[in-house]
Amino acid sequence: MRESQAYIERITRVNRNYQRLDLAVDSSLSSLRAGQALLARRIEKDYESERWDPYLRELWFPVEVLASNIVVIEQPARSNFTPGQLLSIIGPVGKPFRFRQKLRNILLIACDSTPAPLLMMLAPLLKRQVSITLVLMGSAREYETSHLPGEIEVIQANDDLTWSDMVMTLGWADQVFAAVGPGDELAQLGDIMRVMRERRNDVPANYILGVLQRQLPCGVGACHACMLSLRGARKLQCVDGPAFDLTTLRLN
Amino acid sequence: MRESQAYIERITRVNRNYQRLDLAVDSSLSSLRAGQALLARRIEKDYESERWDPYLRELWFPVEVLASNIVVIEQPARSNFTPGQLLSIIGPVGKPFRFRQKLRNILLIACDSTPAPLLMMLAPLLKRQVSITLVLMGSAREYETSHLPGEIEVIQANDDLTWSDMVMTLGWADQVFAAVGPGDELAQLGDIMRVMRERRNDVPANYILGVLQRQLPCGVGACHACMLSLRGARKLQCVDGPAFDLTTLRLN
Amino acid sequence: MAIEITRPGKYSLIVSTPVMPAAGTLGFADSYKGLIDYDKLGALVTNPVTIEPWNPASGTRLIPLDSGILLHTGLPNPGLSKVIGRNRKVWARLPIPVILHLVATSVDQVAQAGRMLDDVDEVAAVELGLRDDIERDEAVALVAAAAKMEKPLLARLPFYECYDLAHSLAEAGADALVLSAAPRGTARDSHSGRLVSGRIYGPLIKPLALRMVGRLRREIPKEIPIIGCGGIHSPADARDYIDAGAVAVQVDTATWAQPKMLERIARDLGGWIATRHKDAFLDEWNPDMGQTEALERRAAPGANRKR
Amino acid sequence: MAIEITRPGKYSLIVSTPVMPAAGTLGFADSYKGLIDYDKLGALVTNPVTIEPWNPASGTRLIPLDSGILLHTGLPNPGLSKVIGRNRKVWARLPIPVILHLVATSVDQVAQAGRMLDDVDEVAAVELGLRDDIERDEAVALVAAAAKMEKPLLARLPFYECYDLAHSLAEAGADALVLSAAPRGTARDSHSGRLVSGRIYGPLIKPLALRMVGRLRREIPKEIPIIGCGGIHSPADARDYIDAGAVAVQVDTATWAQPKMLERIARDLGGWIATRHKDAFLDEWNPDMGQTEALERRAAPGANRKR
Ligand SMILES: Cc1cc2nc3c(=O)[nH]c(=O)nc-3n(C[C@H](O)[C@H](O)[C@H](O)COP(=O)(O)OP(=O)(O)OC[C@H]3O[C@@H](n4cnc5c(N)ncnc54)[C@H](O)[C@@H]3O)c2cc1C
Ligand SMILES: Cc1cc2nc3c(=O)[nH]c(=O)nc-3n(C[C@H](O)[C@H](O)[C@H](O)COP(=O)(O)OP(=O)(O)OC[C@H]3O[C@@H](n4cnc5c(N)ncnc54)[C@H](O)[C@@H]3O)c2cc1C
Ligand SMILES: Cc1cc2nc3c(=O)[nH]c(=O)nc-3n(C[C@H](O)[C@H](O)[C@H](O)COP(=O)(O)O)c2cc1C
Ligand SMILES: Cc1cc2nc3c(=O)[nH]c(=O)nc-3n(C[C@H](O)[C@H](O)[C@H](O)COP(=O)(O)O)c2cc1C
Ligand code: FES
Ligand code: FES
Repeated sequence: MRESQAYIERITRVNRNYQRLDLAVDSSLSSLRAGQALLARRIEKDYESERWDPYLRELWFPVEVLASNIVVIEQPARSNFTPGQLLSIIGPVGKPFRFRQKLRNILLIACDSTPAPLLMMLAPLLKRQVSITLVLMGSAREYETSHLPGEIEVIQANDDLTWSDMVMTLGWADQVFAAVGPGDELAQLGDIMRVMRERRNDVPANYILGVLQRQLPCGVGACHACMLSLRGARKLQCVDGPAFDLTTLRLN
Repeated sequence: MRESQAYIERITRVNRNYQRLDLAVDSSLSSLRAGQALLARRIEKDYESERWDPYLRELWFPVEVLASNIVVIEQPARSNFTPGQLLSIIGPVGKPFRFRQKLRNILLIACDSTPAPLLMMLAPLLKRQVSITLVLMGSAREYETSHLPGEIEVIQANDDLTWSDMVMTLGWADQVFAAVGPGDELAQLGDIMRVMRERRNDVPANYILGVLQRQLPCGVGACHACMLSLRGARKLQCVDGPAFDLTTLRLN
Repeated sequence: MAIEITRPGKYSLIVSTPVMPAAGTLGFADSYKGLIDYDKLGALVTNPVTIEPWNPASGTRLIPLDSGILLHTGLPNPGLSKVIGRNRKVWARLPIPVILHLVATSVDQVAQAGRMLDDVDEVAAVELGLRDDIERDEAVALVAAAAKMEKPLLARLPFYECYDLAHSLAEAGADALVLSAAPRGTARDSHSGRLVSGRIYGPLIKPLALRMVGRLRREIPKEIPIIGCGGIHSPADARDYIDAGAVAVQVDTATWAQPKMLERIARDLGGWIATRHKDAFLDEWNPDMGQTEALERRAAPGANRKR
Repeated sequence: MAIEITRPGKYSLIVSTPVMPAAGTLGFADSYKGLIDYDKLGALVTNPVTIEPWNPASGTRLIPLDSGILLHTGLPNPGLSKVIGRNRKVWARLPIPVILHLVATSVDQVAQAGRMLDDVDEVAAVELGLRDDIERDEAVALVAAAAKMEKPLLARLPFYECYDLAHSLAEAGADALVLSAAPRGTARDSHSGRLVSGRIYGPLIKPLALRMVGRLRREIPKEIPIIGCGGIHSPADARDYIDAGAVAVQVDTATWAQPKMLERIARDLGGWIATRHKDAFLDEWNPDMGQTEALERRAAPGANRKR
């Protein structure tokens, strides 16, 4: 974990609602892996005009790492960024996702959340010939996917978080990652888990992973504001997350 | 006095340290005259993302009013503006400068201040064939004047606020406007007044006017934070200013 | 709407909107004419007034802070009789009740002011301002002296003394409690280099004062209304105070930064919910809209919907 | 530098830089390794510790505010003996003294904790945290119990109780007063729609706490050092506390937003004044400088001067 500077090198609109920022980052961040995030804060060149609004850093999950120290971030198009903007970055935050060894089929869920935390795995998994299904639930259904690789199957869930062929999709998937938030993420994950269990009564350990995106005050394990209760243990979202096994996480 | 919206239509760099903003303003502001100012605040289009840092409005003295509702503002080049930025404007703030009827020669002084409050009078006075001398004192000496009309004589004062030919300049001038601030403006005006009196022992009423630019909390005469003590009266910078006769203003 | 913001009784103050300016922000009468639609407000609270004239503070009066300011004006005013003489005609014309903010100086002066004000029909109620660090006995005596008036009496409590004083001042005769005056603080004036003390304003004051209102609402007898004040910068902020138990709110320095915000809050809490961009009438969707944008929208009537 | 930040005597705490983190911001030991140069700090103040384990708060823990946050963590910790067991090796390796923040629960528990801590050489001093709204008698009893320890005792006062408690706690045996803990407030959680209470942090707290430090410094006996805490976000903020009479300062949530700010403040007050852009050595002109900019500057060495 270290702090470094980055700057916005390029901004590209990818669809009606989203834009992508190419960040030129410190070389220490080029080994970033899917699941790891950055804590970003806009700064001025001279460091003399510190602004404290917004106060905390934003949690950014890169969607791609390009060659030559470029990390790509996806942001709502309405966010106001300018090329050349300087950033202070703390990272990498969190642990890389751990995939099953013999992963063939993966199910990704975005529920009332941008799928951003799930996008960085797409390219490497496709390269490994893994089949990917992305289910959009709740407000995530408004997310346009035309800029994502064509090989990905995209499903719009119903209002009750189900979709047709759900039993089949679940049977077929070797592993599930569900990104939720902001809001009461644990309740959202509880809902997803309930719907899953109704369709598949054996949910093995590390089969469904919840991906949390709550705002992190410190991001380094100091403040303990992000503490979670797991079966028999306490974990920190910032240090041990963002993915937690839903069979052990204590959901509200 | 009213509130209206404006937007930044164009930004032009006028010299190494300054830029000019062309503001498209409400038609109620096109009759603005030299001495009057605007209280400006950046706003968002949707009004939903009110930011409170910076908290108070900025006091902007236009340097020119162009045809078709365009008001020109001069700002340090390091200030970060974008064309299209929406502004909320309260104005006009204050009373227009009152010039002597038979004005032939005018002396303008900027002391530790940008001369911005004095620039809007330049074009109309030149048109009336008035000769203009601009004296830059203190940190105002760093102000580059190459973009100002060539007819204006520019003088760099010495560290003690004097300049060569000062007695002559003062004898020749029919009226003096001295812009000061930020900082302890009344003390600065006191220093200027002292130097003047040493050179010219009769200082008639309304001969030397101090131009104040202190930040105004309300700008409409409500908060009384800008109250000044004059001989026998209290005045408000926002309502009665920005120019005050230095023979009546109580200086510290 | 008709909201009783002081203790029920023979003399009580009823407003049609539970939103008003805090003392010191809107001047003595109609300084904000043309900028704020007064008849949308519940009442006008005047700048602080003393019996004798007070001079403005010398030295630094304003220090900008991160999302806030330090202010120390010295409460300049020409004295009670001049304030009445110069403003009563405008007060009479205002479409809303006037609450005169009286600075509590001494028991004698407060009593004298009360007698004067009972004869001023243009003043509907009096708000008594108590100094910071005041002792409870003195505060009680001042409120009791003011409560001899026929007009309803609001007591505005110093920030740090709220818990200590609230009960006693309600018992001493205050018909409503205003919680609270802005807290005092110290900041450095970058020009003079000196530490300066004054009142602190800004949105971060809101959570502090809101907690006081919530707690004291549970502790103070129900018949004493509480008026919430401190750091209100949006309709949502104001509604939070109402939810925490305040009967009405006072908006302070937000008005200086964005005058229409006071009106927008009043419209919102008064039931004229500000409608949104889409499909709203030109004159109501956003009270801040200036002619520039109005013309723009008229020129391209479809543009609005696309946003 | 050698600055005595507790009352002079047999056991007193000397630091080399008058800057440290506030309890709860830097974790129990070295969470900020790699981000902050610990040997530039005066001391480490740990997260709050209780004798028994405490669970994290349920419900909303964080609400973003304008230039600030509301936070309610519940002070989770695994209990004193586990905290000591898990961290003492790291504490021993740290180049600075460790101040353990002990939550004052009951007189018995505080006394028990004191006995345990006297045997822990890795802990240089104890800071006692008192709950909000505490009665003076109880606070005095808690401080007196903690003062039986051999180690120096700092008492951290609740924001609203500072004036009420300061004298008594100094008399009861506190070797230094930390002014103050963050004030409690209430804000609405936009997700759940509920009003939530917690501590308020942000730059606007600074003028409020700074005034307390200035006033109490004039009232409290000179031999009791005051450590200033509240809303420090820059070296200038920290210097204001020192000017107002504090012997040292604690930086709170600014560290989370900008970790190097804590180090920058410590360098500044410690005499390693952060040099400016021009003509500075690469490794010192700005501690936040990342490799990106370093490389850029090396590639174009003249570019720096032109800015
Ligand atoms: C409506 C109203 C009426 C009032 N009426 C009265 C009244 O009748 N009588 C009365 O006594 N008060 C009255 N007051 C209170 C008075 O205005 C102040 O509260 C009182 O003067 C205390 O000063 P302070 O709050 O500025 O305290 P402080 O901030 O503690 O200032 C006290 C002094 O110390 C200096 N100082 C402050 N901070 C520092 C620092 N960090 N380092 C060094 N020096 C510092 C200040 O410059 C000041 O001189 C009234 C207040 C109000 C609102
Ligand atoms: C180190 C430390 C140790 C402590 N130890 C103890 C201890 O041993 N014993 C102890 O009693 N306390 C202790 N406390 C204090 C305790 O954490 C709280 O101060 C206490 O519970 C009071 O709650 P509050 O401050 O949240 O008050 P409030 O904000 O007034 O909240 C009280 C209740 O009202 C609700 N509420 C708040 N605002 C509103 C509103 N506007 N409208 C409606 N409802 C509202 C809240 O949800 C809450 O349930 C300790 C504190 C610290 C820092
Ligand atoms: C005894 C006393 C006399 C005061 N006299 C004056 C005065 O003559 N003029 C004045 O403007 N303020 C006077 N004040 C007000 C205070 O100086 C202070 O300005 C006031 O409490 C408001 O604080 P603020 O300006 O920081 O908001 C007086 C206060 C006290 C206690
Ligand atoms: C009697 C008592 C018991 C408490 N027990 C716990 C606890 O078990 N777990 C915990 O996290 N906090 C506990 N607290 C702490 C408070 O809930 C509160 O979180 C603490 O005062 C810090 O406030 P903050 O989280 O808003 O900063 C307790 C407080 C009291 C008064
Ligand atoms: S965000 Fe602070 S411990 Fe996780
Ligand atoms: S700025 Fe408020 S009265 Fe002049």
